[in-house]
Amino acid sequence: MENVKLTIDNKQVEVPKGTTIYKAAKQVGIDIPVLCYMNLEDIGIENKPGGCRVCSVEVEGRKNLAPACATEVFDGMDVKTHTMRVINARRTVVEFILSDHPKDCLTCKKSGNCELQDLAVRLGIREIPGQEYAEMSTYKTDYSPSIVRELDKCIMCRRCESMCNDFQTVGALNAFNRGFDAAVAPAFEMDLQYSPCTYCGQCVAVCPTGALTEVDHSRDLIDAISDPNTTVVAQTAPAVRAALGEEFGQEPGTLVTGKMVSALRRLGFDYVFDTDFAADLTIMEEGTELLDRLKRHLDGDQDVKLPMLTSCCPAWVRFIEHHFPDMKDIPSSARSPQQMFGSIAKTYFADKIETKRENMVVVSIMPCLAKKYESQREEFSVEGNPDVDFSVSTRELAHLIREANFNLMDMPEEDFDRPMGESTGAGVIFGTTGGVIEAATRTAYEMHTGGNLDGNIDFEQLRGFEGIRKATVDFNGTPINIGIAHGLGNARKLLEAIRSGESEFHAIEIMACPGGCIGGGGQPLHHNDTTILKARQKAIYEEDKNKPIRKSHENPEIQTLYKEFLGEAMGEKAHELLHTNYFDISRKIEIS
Amino acid sequence: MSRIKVKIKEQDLTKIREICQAHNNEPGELINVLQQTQEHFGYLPAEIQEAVAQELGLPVAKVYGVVTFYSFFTMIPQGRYPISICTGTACYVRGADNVLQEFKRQLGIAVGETSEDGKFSLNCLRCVGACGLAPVVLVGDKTYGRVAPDGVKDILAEYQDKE
Amino acid sequence: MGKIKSLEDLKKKKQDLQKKVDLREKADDAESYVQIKVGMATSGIASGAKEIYDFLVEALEKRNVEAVVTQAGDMGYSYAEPTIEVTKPGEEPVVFGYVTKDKADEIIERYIKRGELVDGILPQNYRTIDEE
Amino acid sequence: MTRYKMHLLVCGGTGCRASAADSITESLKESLQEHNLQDEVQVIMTGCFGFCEKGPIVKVLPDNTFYTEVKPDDTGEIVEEHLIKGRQVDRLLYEAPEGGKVKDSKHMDFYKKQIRIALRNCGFIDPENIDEYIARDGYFALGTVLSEMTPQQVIDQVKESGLRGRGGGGFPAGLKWEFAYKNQEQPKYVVCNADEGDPGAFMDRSILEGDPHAVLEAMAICGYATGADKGLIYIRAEYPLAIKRLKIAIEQAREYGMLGEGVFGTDFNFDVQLRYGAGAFVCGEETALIHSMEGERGEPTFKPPFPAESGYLGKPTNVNNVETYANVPVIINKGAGWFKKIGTEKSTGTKVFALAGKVNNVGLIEVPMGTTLREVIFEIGGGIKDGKKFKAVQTGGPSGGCLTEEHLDTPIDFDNLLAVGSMMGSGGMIVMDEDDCMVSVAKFFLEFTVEESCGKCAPCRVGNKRLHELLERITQGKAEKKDLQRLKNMCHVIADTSLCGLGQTAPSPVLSTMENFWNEYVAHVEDQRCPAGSCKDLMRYEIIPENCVGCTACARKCPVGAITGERKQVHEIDQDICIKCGACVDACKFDAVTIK
Repeated sequence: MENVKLTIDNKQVEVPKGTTIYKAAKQVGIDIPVLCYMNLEDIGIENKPGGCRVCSVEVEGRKNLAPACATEVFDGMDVKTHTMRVINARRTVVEFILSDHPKDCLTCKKSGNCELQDLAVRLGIREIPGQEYAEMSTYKTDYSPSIVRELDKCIMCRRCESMCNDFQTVGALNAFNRGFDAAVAPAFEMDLQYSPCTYCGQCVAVCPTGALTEVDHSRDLIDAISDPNTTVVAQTAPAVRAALGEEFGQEPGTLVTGKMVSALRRLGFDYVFDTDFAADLTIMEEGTELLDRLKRHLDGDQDVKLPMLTSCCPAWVRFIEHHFPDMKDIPSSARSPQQMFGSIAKTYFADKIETKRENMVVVSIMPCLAKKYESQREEFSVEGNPDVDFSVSTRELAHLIREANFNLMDMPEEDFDRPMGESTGAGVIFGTTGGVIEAATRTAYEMHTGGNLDGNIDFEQLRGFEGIRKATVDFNGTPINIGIAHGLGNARKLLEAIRSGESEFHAIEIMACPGGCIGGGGQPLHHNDTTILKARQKAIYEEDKNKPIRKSHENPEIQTLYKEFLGEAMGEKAHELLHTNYFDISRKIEIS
Repeated sequence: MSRIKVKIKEQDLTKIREICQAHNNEPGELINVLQQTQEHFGYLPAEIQEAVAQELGLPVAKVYGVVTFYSFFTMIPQGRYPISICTGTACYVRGADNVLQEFKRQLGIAVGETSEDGKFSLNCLRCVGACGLAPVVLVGDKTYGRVAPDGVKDILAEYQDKE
Repeated sequence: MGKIKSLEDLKKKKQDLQKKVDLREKADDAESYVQIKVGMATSGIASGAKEIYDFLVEALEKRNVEAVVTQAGDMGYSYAEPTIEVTKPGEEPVVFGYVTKDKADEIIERYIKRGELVDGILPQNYRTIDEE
Repeated sequence: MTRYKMHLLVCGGTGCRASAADSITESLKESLQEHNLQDEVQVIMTGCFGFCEKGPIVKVLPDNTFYTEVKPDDTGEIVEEHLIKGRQVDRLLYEAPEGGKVKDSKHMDFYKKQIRIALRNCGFIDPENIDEYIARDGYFALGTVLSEMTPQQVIDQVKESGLRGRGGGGFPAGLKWEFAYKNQEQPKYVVCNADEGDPGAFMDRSILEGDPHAVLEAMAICGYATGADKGLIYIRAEYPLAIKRLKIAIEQAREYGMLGEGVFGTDFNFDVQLRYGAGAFVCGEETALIHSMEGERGEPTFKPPFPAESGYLGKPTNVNNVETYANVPVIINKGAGWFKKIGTEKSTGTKVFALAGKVNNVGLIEVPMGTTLREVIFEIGGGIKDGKKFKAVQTGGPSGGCLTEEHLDTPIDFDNLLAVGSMMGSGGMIVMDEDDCMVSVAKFFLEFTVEESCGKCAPCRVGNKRLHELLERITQGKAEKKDLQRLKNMCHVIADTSLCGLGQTAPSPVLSTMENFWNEYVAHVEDQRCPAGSCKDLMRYEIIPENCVGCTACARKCPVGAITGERKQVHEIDQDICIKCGACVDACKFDAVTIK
């Protein structure tokens, strides 16, 4: 690669040709502020509309200012990043943006975590000239089960549009109108719930302002815990423990499982359980289903649907229901771990503690926003009482812990309650792309071959960060082709291959978010740094390694559950409590 | 869980399919498709956009994004006698704004709106290339040149009795 | 209509088509052509100016003389009608009276083509039609 | 072939068609039929003559008689008087501003100073007939290029000619072609930008309506030179006539083998398709235009990459506008040397302007680069309407600036206009007189920019909105002196930071009027006074009690009921209700209403 020499703020820099000013400046420690720019390098998404102009810099010989995020360097370039002309321009432009932005920072959900607010602070903006007669955009706020849209706060950075269209290929959000009235919304500015949105929450994960935020359940949580007549049960998803520490100043990838448990207990949860337990249960059901389908397939049954697709990710499920309804019978019928947990908690566990389901509140702590929606799906409730009452995100939990004045890192290490706190390494890796299928492989392999994997439990070929991965696992002479996709755009490619009959996979794992749940829409914001996701992934595998038991079917509490309550995997009771159907929810054009 | 249903008349859907097929259902032809669709229907209501999106395999949000970007497209049915006032510079310096205000006043509608009886709609357009006749007003295909505010009444009167 | 296969083809085609716009091109640059004005007021028409006009257009073309033939109103020589005014490029206009087809033929052949003087030139008592 | 003795050219430009050129053509034909002249006199509807002020226009050839403001009813008289009796219809002749009827177009000031290259066939040939184009040396340049020149030679010829893009920035066309030529990737595209959106410019439309083959020929030449086999014309859907004529021209060119497979019998293939713009000014910007052609929102993207590197569908694309292309065949036919002699050293050739506003002769003109504003406005344009005083001329449309008396002798070319704070733009030229308030003019252009901003970048999306709001405040007398400083700063920042040319040049009308008419701004903010007397909010209509006789005429005329008063009593105007329409002034017979 050819190199280019240039000067930035009188510092000599040598970078490869094609590098932008922004990246070159970063190399020599010059921090040029950006707003709309977003580079999620590890998933190949670069949002570079050159829209906010906050990164404007002066380039010798150029008439106007250059956007550092989009301008490539050239040999002999002389860049000045913080001259008065630049400072004035930046400040004026941010004043422009703020002049069309609500000033409700005090109560805005993004307050303290808002890139626009940070920028206003950094640029020392103290007043907005002309605000008293400046017309402002006004839109109604849209509440969906997972996501709140406050379009007044949209600054047209287009990050959400990139995620929704380029990464997820969902196409729920698009820029509409033009000029001053332009913003990003679903078609006809309809509510998100009527759009093809999957609630993956990736738009929320990247929104620099409060325009897209999660539905906040922390008030419901406080109410539930405050009610003495209610038994409040927590389940925590695996990806939460790998990211929560970041909210308390820890390096990405710091595992805080034990501290999180004690914090939850001190917040007043009656029982602190682990979704990993339900993940193990999922493997029992899904693994059995996979083996069943495989066996029938190998026996020559033409009707059997292969590949089997995983079904733990609610955004992914909603995606297939919306966009590939003709294929809704190929995902596993197994419910997601969150819902399996809820359904077992309000039956098996409720019996154990002799409580009625009405007096129980099951709260899930999730890295995910789609989980909020999933818990509200009608089929996951009994006579109006949901199996999971509501779901709070990693971010909401962090808020609550801070609010309670706990310093997470000072908390003691504690273990989950039993029985539903017992889990295996297989349950833990559900939190990352490739993890579900690896967990399933560990169990299915042993069930199918009757052998023991012993130390050969790490299926490295299933791990990684590429969007689509393929591997073949030898099931004692039977090669099993496995596909893995994270990101719904990647999932779409695999689905289209299945539809056209080109797919040779037996099983496919799909997760909607980059890196899987560790990159979920409810996680601490990564602020464009995808190395954070990789660090979380590493932590997940570390937790797996540290677990004494690493195969779901060896979880003693799971074994007890089947023995005492469920009977057979895929049996009648299991079917009723742990499986589900999928629906065609695609838009339908009807003749009137 | 139910599907979002979009209702459309059969012949309308057939027409949209015809237009899309004439463009090989190519997503890149969206603007040309919308042009022809609007030419046929007079405007582009939501259900029409939904159908176009389906036929071209595009997210409807994207179709809406395109429809709302270009001023040529409208989601509001136009009046039977669409009135367009040229607000190009030549017409502006020769008093187009006063003419526009007078139309607004007489019709009681704002730019982009259609009168309650569906008779007139009011729009601005930029330069019809008849600067010699400035200010220019179009009613349907008919051009009125050198229009003064007090001529507005007469123009409207021409259509008042027509159906 | 066949396709044009080469630049030669196009040139040939242009020659055939030239006449279509000839009249306009010449009008645009009339000074460099022979200009003939035919007096076509009522009296002129009555005395056969129209036929002379038609004859001139055809005869000039037949003889490959590049000329612009236009109609004019009363030229002020009603006694000598039909009259025509001939202006050769760079020369003073000359008016002929009592023009018949034979006379017209002679004017083209002798005055216009060969530059000889021809009988029938009216005395110079006129103003050019442009300056009335 | 019928040999017509006379030709009647009827202007079929949009302006003239808007005022009944079609029915004039029809009734001319009928009249000819009546007198059995249909084989002697040919009626041709041509493209725009340019003299739109006095349309519809009928020109009689070969004697060049120029009839103006012709009505369908006049046609009988033209046929009977002029064609049969040889007598010009005096009342339809153009009357020069200084008096006197002008009998033929060659003696009109309007045409005297013009040199027509891009408009060479407009108003001369029937645009719907390829034969007429060929008769005017049409497709000779293409034939020459294909049989005698290499692509590099073509590019060199265009470079040598000094031809610069006529759409706005004035980028050298030959250089652009060379970039596309040097890019090895295939396929390549040749795009014609016919998305003329400048309010008050209609030259591209006139060329397409009057001489569509010139553009097709030039695009094919460009295709040969750059190595492209596909051409796309991006044209406003609001230009139905131009679209119709282009479609006819494309069909005819295909029939003659001037487009399609094996052009001119060579192995060069080139075909042209139409793409429709749907009303977005920003699509005149080439990257936005390309996105629009791809079926997307017409938002510009950052350059580089330039279209020559990655354009339509990511492929090398050359984009020029209509007028630029229209010059190309002439350059090839007559040579770069001939072309270079016209115009100035750095701006060669001619430029078409749409002259409009408060000038006597509104119309489309083509003059050599270097012609002064004075020549254009006072000689060709015939001076200011109604004998008023010249105040300013706005060039370059919403991207340009307002120039004053002192710039009148500036020779018009790309660089000179930039140097005095305006620009060539696509060639709109709007003349203003003493009644025009320059703050309001700036506000008018800003209103346009705000409406046409795509909304992608913040300075244009929000900044221009704020500029417009502040200008509005100034014209309402609600701004303070210190706001002017802020106005200026906003302008500079918007120009400095906007993503594309639309935003970067949007403040030009404000900056240039502030520069040239600073006192007018000051009068608005310091004295709450509009020197031109055009800002309504700074006006007050009042009744002079001494003059008022209480006739109630004004109260009856007032459209909003702002005037009250008993019969025979002095009336009063309620300032809160008054909309300043001036109806009371017209109604009062006693000069009792005054404007303050």
